[in-house]
Amino acid sequence: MNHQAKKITAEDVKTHGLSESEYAKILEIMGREPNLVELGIFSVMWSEHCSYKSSKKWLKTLPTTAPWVICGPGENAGVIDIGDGLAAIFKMESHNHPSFIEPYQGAATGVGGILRDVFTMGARPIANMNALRFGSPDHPKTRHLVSGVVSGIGGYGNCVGVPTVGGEVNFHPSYNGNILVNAMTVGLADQDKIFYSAAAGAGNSVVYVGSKTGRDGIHGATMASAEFGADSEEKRPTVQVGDPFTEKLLIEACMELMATDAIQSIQDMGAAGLTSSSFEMASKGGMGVEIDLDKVPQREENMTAYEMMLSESQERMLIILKPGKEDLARKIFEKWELDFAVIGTLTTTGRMVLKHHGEVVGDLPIDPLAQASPEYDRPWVKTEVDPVVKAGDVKDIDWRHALRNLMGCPDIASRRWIWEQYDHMVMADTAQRPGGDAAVVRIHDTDRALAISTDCTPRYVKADPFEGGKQAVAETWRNITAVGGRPLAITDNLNFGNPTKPPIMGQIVEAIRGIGEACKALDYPVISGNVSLYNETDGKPILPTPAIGGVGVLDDIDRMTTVAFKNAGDVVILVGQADDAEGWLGQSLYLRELLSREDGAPPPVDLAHERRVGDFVRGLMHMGMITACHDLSDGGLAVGLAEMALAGNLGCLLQDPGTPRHSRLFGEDQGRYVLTVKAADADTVLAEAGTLNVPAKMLGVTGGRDIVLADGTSVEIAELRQLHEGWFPTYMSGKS
Amino acid sequence: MKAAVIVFPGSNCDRDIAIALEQSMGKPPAMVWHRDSELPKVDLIAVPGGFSYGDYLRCGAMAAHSPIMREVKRAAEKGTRILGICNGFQVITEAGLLDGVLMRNKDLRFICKDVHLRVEDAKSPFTAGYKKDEVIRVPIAHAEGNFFTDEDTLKRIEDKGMVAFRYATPEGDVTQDANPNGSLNNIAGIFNDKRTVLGMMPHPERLSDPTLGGTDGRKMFDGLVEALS
Amino acid sequence: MKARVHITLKNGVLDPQGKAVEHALHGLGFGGVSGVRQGKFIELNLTSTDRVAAKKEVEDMCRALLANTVIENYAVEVVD
Amino acid sequence: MKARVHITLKNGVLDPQGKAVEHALHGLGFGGVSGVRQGKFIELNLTSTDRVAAKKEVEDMCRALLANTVIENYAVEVVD
Ligand SMILES: Nc1ncnc2c1ncn2[C@@H]1O[C@H](COP(=O)(O)OP(=O)(O)O)[C@@H](O)[C@H]1O
Ligand SMILES: [Mg+2]
Repeated sequence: MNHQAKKITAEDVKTHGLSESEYAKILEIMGREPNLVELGIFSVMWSEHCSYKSSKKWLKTLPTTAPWVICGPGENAGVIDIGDGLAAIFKMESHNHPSFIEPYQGAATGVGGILRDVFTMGARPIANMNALRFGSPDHPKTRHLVSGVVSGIGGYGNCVGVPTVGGEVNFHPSYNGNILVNAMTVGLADQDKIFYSAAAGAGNSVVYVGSKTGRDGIHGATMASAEFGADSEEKRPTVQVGDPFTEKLLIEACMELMATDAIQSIQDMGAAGLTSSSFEMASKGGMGVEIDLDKVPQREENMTAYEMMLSESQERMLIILKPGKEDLARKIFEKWELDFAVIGTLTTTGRMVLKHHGEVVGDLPIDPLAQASPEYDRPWVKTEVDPVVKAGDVKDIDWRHALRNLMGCPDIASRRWIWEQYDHMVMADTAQRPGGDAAVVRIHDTDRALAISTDCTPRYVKADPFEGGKQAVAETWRNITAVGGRPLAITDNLNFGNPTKPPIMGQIVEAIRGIGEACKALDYPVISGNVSLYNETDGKPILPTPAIGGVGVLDDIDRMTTVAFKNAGDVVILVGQADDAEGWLGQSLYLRELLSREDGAPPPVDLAHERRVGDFVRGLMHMGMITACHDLSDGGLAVGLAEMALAGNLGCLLQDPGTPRHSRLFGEDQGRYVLTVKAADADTVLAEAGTLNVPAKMLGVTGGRDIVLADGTSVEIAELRQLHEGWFPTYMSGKS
Repeated sequence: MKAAVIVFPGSNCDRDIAIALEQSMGKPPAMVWHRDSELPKVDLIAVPGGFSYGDYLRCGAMAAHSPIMREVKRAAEKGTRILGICNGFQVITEAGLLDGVLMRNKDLRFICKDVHLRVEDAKSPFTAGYKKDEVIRVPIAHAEGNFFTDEDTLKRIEDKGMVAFRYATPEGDVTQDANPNGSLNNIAGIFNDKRTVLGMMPHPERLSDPTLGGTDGRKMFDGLVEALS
Repeated sequence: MKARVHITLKNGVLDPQGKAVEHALHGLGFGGVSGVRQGKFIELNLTSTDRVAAKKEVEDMCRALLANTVIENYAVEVVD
Repeated sequence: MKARVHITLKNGVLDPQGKAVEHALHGLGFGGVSGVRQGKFIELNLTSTDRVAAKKEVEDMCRALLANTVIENYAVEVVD
């Protein structure tokens, strides 16, 4: 088809996901009718995925600075100073729709994409994380999706040789038709070797490296911005296949080139491939660009300009070289057996000019297109929060029964079945493997380390988006603290339904407000992120899921703490719980798993308290006072203690938890940790807490093979282990 | 001792093994790029883990046919010690330096976890740092480590004492439950008949540092250095 | 009754394995090779004695499990 | 000239993938299936124009790389 000659119809505009008013704006900017290539470019640049048109207004309110932030949102990934001249570079990104359509390749290419976002900035990727949400375990598709997604993440990450060190998994029927696959990469770079994407230098070569371009994933970016419906089958050809081997070569080749002085700027080709990468580079640098599409390495014959500009073939990068560096760069990419082609030059025209077969097939103004990219202030309504659930109104079930039940429930059961499929040790720096509160990865060649955690409790966000947003941030902060880390910054991945519906838009607005509030209070800014909207199937939205990925630093890896009970006779201390708190059961797993209730206001997060308690705990660790530490989240105190006992294969003897017993044991109050300390240190720790106004209370002592309460009732660790470890393998074997 | 590490496109444990070797040797090994046709004169050649050529087709197959492997085979003939770990084991097996093949794990999944190994033979330089029947803890990380061969070859391997390590319980019992991948006779690592070549699926280089949770792997490198210096 | 199933990647779908094999073949001196594509070949036995029913059954298996129809095609032959 | 190569496991060689597929098929209700064996199917183009020479060349490729003759058989067909 001759794309230039074709006249644009209303139908074309619609299939490109553009509204009438957006098309009117296009006509105004172009001063004429666009051709199909140009329309395609507008459509991807103005898609929700690339333009953030529904969320931009609210994202701007997030705190993004701190003395240690080197680069906040806006680049391929965020950058923080972690001391010693080093920087941590990280980001999280979703691959939800592709993973639902083809779980293995969808998840795999999600990992590939986030890796490129990070190494394009000069960082060697050192850790991957994955935050996953699946439908109900009973849904006929769930098992297949879990299996495909997990093997896809492993298949890609294991092959490129970056350890996948942690993540999170939830199951809920709201994800039955729309799973969430959020992948995060953390990289390490020298602060003086960070690469950005703004193009500069008229006449500089625009270079294409990596794999050849095929017809993969055309319209992927617009698909990521569209709701699923009955016709989603038709969108299938947009699935891309990942090639982790080529990615590994691309990482090595880019690292080698980055060590020279050849690169002016660099950017990966992510969603909307060549279009968004070239456009963004030129736009950021205030440059023009001229591309000769005949030079683009092509995998298939007779590719059109439209296809080349919109292809989402994987494992490709765009580089602006400094003058005269072409030969040096070419040699490196040839050594790594990758494609290398000079496909264009930078100009001063401020326009993007595309040539194909000697003809101009597209000519667009860059600045006006970028600046006119739509920004909506969509109508929104606040979620009405349920009344607080009183413990007295909730049935008190025998704690032993409740604990057994919770330890083996899908949201708490051990994720070992997953993480054993991920190489979490390659690169020989994984100091804390999956299974603890945060992953800890040593900073190579030093005694320092990064602590990384991803968290979100979607049921809280649904019940109260503001508190839920706060909670997601606070939980990562707490998890990093629990291993001894100083939390520094976060990346977020905001997964929501259709923003044109006011209640959904309300969730977005309020969750962002909550996230922002928590970031401010905890000095824990947002440095990168991603928004994924329209996560709905046939009009039914997912639980609002703003996944947060937090990164912190441990200045001395020898002070790292783990959840495992260590020695019999250690004293168990609960910190952060006020004595008069009866325990928060609203939105708890106790309520949901044992009483099938998903109601009530979620536990509120007192950020000043959060910070005071966390700083106290971290301080104790620096003093070498703590033998084990675990923050309390899903399932509350009883589940937290059971997890510590399982990890250490050591029981504990507990004092009377007080009444009401069920809410004290299973309430999900925030800002709490369980610690163990040597018996001789217990008084010092309690006194120190008193001085700092941190509630702290002795719970009991470690020892034995059971968890025993003062009244003599007990549960065997061995039994809990079977339930906790058993659920996933049994479920996945299809026998449950 | 002098050592070299072969680097293929897709190798990803090359740095890890180099660090472990350096820790024991006191100096770094030579890193040899797969397209080099010359090997430095060394006492030990390590073929590292990873996904050489993506492990497409069959694990290790394409690397086994690369030019550098001709040199490695020549060195092996002259008695240079060769250590293949994980993908390296697959590569040297495909190259014909060891018997058998490494097939898909019995439950088809990639497995990354610590396993226990019983040291079956401590007389080689590779195992000189261990005692016979000692149980060590070392991680595995592979999807294709299921050792297989025909009955006659298996008999020969066993009769000649060519098994270096077997998957075992922490107490040292060789049981089906302790076998993570379906390998025949729980074989985790084997020698050639002269004990100059060792291939093993587990990664000793990953537990050679207390910060990473164990040091049982380090004894292999210390033992090599002592035996080959 | 026996069946043979060929599972191949759809046209236009990237085949990283085929690409790497082709590259390796060139390295080994087989310069005249191009367009290498790698697929799967599955053989199986069936209790069914009806050719037509057998073929249909295997095609059902392909859709349910053997092939990933998002990116793969399948072809079934019943032999006996 | 085009060639098609079938690579199959030798008799007696354990086939974990085939076994797993068979198991999964039973789980899906395809009870009458047995003896599932999974192999590879490789298609490639050749510049050679001589059928006999082409076949020999591909057989050389099989021995050199495509098959592991310790456990696998190969069969080459030249089509055009
Ligand atoms: N998808 C996953 N991949 C790898 N590790 C995971 C995954 N999901 C959970 N984990 C690990 O399991 C452990 C428990 O997870 P989670 O219950 O979410 O922890 P927490 O409540 O402390 O945030 C953590 O160490 C986490 O990293
Ligand atoms: Mg935690």
